[in-house]
Amino acid sequence: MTFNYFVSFFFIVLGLFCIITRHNLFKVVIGMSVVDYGTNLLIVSIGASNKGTAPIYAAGEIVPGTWFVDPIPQALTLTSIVIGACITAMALSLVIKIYSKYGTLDTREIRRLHG
Amino acid sequence: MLFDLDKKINEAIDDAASKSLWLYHINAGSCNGCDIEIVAALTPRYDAERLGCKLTGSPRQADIVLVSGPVTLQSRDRLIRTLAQVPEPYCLVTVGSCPCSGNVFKGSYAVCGPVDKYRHVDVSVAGCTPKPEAIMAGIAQAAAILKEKRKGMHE
Amino acid sequence: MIGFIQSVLNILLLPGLAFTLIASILLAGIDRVLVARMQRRVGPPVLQPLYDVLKCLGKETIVPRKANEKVFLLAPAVGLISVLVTAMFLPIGNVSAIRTNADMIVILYLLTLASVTLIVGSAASGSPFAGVGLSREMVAMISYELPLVMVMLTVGFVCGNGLATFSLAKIGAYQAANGPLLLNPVLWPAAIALLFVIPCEVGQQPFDIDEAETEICEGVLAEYSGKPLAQFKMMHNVKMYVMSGLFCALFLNIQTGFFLADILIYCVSCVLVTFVSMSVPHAVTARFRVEQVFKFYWTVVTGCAALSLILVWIGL
Amino acid sequence: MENFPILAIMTLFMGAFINSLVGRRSHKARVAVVFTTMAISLLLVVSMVPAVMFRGEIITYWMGGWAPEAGWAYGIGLEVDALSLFFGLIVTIAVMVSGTYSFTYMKRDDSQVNFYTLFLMLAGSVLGLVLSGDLFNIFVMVEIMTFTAVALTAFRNDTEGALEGAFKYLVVGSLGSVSILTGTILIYGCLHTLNLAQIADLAIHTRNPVMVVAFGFLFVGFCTKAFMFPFQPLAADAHAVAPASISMMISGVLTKCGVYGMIRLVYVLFQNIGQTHVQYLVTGMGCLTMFICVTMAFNQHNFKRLLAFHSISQVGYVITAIGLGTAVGLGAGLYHAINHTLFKGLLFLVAGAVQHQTGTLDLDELGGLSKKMPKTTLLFLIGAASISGIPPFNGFASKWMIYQSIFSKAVNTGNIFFLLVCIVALLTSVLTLASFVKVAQSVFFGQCAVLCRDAEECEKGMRIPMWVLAILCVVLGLFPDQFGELFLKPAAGAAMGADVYAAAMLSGKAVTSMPAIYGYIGTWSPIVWIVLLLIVTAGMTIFSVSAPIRKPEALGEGEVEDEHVLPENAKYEPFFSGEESVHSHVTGSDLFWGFKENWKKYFSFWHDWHSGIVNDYELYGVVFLAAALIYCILFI
Repeated sequence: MTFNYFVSFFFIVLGLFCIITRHNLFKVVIGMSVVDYGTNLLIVSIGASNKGTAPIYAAGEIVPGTWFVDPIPQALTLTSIVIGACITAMALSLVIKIYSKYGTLDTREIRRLHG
Repeated sequence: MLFDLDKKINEAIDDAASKSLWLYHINAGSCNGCDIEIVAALTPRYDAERLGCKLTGSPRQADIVLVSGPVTLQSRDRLIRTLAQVPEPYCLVTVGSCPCSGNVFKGSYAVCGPVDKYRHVDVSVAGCTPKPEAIMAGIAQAAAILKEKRKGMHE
Repeated sequence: MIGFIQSVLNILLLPGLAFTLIASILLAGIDRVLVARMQRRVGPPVLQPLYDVLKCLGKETIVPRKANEKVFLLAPAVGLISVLVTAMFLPIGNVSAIRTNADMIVILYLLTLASVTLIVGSAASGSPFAGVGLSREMVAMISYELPLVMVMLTVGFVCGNGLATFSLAKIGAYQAANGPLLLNPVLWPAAIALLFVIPCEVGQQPFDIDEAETEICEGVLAEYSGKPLAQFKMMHNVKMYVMSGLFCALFLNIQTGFFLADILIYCVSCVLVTFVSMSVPHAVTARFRVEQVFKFYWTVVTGCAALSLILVWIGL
Repeated sequence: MENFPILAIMTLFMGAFINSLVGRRSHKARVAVVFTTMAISLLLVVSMVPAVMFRGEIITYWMGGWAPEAGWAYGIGLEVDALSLFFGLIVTIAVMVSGTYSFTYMKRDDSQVNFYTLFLMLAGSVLGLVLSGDLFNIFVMVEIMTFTAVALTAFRNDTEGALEGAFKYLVVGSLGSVSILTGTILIYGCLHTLNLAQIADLAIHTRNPVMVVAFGFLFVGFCTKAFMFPFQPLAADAHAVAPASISMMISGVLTKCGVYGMIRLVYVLFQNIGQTHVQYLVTGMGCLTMFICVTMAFNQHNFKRLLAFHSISQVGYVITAIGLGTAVGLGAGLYHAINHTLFKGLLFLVAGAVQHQTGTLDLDELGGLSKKMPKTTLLFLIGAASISGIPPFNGFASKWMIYQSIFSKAVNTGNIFFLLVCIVALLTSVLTLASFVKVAQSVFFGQCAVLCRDAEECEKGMRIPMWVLAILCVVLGLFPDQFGELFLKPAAGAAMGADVYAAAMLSGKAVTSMPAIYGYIGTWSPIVWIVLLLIVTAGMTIFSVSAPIRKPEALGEGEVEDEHVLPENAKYEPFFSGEESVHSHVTGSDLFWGFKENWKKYFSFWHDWHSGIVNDYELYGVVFLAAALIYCILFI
């Protein structure tokens, strides 16, 4: 299970690194979604366990001793994925408008509000 | 008002009008001879503060306006404009003979006449650079005139 | 009922209105005479500030076209009132007109209010000289506010023995118990800092960068004449009395048994403080430039105040 | 009474939905729907006040009826105690006022239906965040709030830099949201519960490093939402370009959600405000923000950007007061929070009115508006006086309580750190006053600028909300004790009593205990003081002496303030040392020369620090995240 944690934190760091260093707006948006994927992986892997099965059973059919995977983080991941998608959609629409207005995608030139 | 308090206050103010004289100096194109003398009158040696005099920077706070210089063409409008901005009651004191008669510059194309043409002059201190004592005497006379003007205002 | 009459009398007469007005005019007159004597000249009569104010009351008031008339006429009145109300908090001996347990913060804010009315009034007068003047007044306020606050915290901490106090009554009681604070060597830097703050707060000669006649034609008061000007001049005098009274309350609060002696000692110490903090710099130094004022206050004066604050904090 | 919280939140979301259906038809229909929605939610929240605030009950509501079994909460719950209701009040009042303001302010804009839909969703999500009792629910509401705030900031996408400001807010705001999510999940990993009350119970016993890292992540997340130190450029950009009613919402309400989250985190969830290191962290952040933002506001040229920096520095005050850990400090912080929403909202609405009438917000081009817009000037003066802490107004009362709490904390603990905080706080209030003098001189007073020649007073529809805020400012300033008794004491008590909070949520009814320790040391009873002022004013005016007041006769119809006045009748022209009075308005940029001269290096450093590049802001955010985590791991 610790391997999942390493991968998820790797993804988060990678995403942040991409946002910080890339000067193209699209790459910044991609970086944001990579950070989101990292967190989603973290959420899922917290609830998971190797021996566990899906927590779906008909009434009265519980065989004692079966391991269930914790369902709540999976529900949280769903919400987080939906939110990640909306944020990416919003960011991309803003990037399109910015391009039409500023004529460039380079973050170093889009700095009218500074100082 | 009750036992004519306002009469007493007005008398006190008329009296104060002659004791606190704030000078404002306008240089209407003078050769700075009179300007140095005016400032000399304010220095510790002649000490115009004895009479309650103080140099102010703005005509809005002037009681006595000292004018020096023969009102050259350039300074004519500025002189009239500044004199218009001084609040009543105030005295106009001309220092030196240039403002009151034009001195050696009389009749020149660039000089437009004595200050008297533009506003009634209350006290004229004669002399080409009058001595500080003469200026002080002029200011003392202006103080008395100020008291009359102030009394005339509220009758 | 007697208590109520006593407090009304306190407010109206003794440490309140009447005493403040008379004391401030006399103090300003004595200050001008002392400066004159130091320059070996005769100097004006002692009642000269009274004549100045009365003369200004007698002149007509011109409201410039570009001025915002209501604020232009209201600002001086509010300024004078806030300074008069500040004077109510100052104790003579242990009697003061208004007594709360956070006097110092209220005094700090009322003095700020007085400067703000000066600034708003000059902003409303719409003249460029006033614009420059008000920015200089604001710079002066920023520069003297820091040391003033530090000195107040130091004195509050010393007299609070454990729980810091902001009330002048407790400070008076502490000084009555173990001698005026001026004798306590740890507080000397704080006293020096406050002495430096007083001329800039009042706007006295070396630090009157906001009313510099020669540079910006009476800066803040460029457009004022007549009654508002009289109120601002009166505010200037009362501020002089208030600041020296504040110094006496903080450092020189000598309380003998009966009230008359207190008043006498209070007046003498006020004149002494005025002489040291306002007359001597006025006669000795020329006017500071704007950034010199700021640098001087934030390095030298704040250093003194911080020194005594730290010494007190260490628990000396 | 049970389901009032969920009703309040749902009316706002339902209003957003109905508005997008009905709103297209006509302006009147839109106004009707939006106004009724806001009014209903305000009424619901206010009707909860007697029960929660005065009687101290805690209202709990479980979504879908999933009440906790055997003390283990697995459903999503809403919990309304005095603290969340206090913030609920702030939110609903601010929403009501900015909603009515935007009816007239946004009249000229197109696609207003979307504006009001987003506006109601923003209001619903903010109210949801404040009333919810579940950590992941808070995260979802934070997301909706950020999402709608970004959309509303970029609403007028033709204004200079609107899209850019919205994009930056979205990118760096999502860093904050990600850290809140990570913190929530790490807590879930340790305690296997998401309910605030349950976490409050279990968090004290479990002291493992994962919880500390979770605390670090949540702290950074809420710092982002409250625009603390490294995130303040976001607020500056977002406010400067958003429409006025939205910048009032962002500065008045969104920052309060960050503050609310901080209080919940430090007082209720982890209850580690007692540790001095946590106090250093929170108060240090507040102090840093306070000072840097005030100095940044000094040389701004845009009116709203200056107000934005001020709003963040006032939030810095609130966070400093909360970080002290004492009941008085928390009470003072809450009091300043509501005051800040009121006077900052008023100032932003005034800025909106100025922009609506003159079309620009540049301090150097405006001037002399007081003659053209006298009522707005009066409103501005009330707002500016309250923010800079002038006595009779509310800013003074709460700032004074903050100084008192900081100073008494410094004295009780004998810790020099809090003494420096007190000095920085007092200094910041003077600098706040300085920059509002600058705004007053360059926008309202001084000579009339060319742009402002034909500006006239804004419509009544905009002025009524402003007057509501101004009256609230004055009322709260005059009665600090009564307000303290009724609202601050229960709210502070609720925050300090985390165990009561937990008991109420899990095992039914419980009453919050009023902390007697909430001592409000002394008062100066402003009423006596005001009466004194009136007496003396009357005295001054009676003393009339026969000296006339000369005023220039008002300009006749069609007469223009011509510049060329003959020398003879120049009596009322400003004194120009004799010259003709040319238009020379001393504007913002050339004020305070002395102060800026000495601190040139400091000002230029911070001017370059706010470079306006998205990557830099993200870098500052990530560096702060790393530093906060390291600090937490080492010290807490």
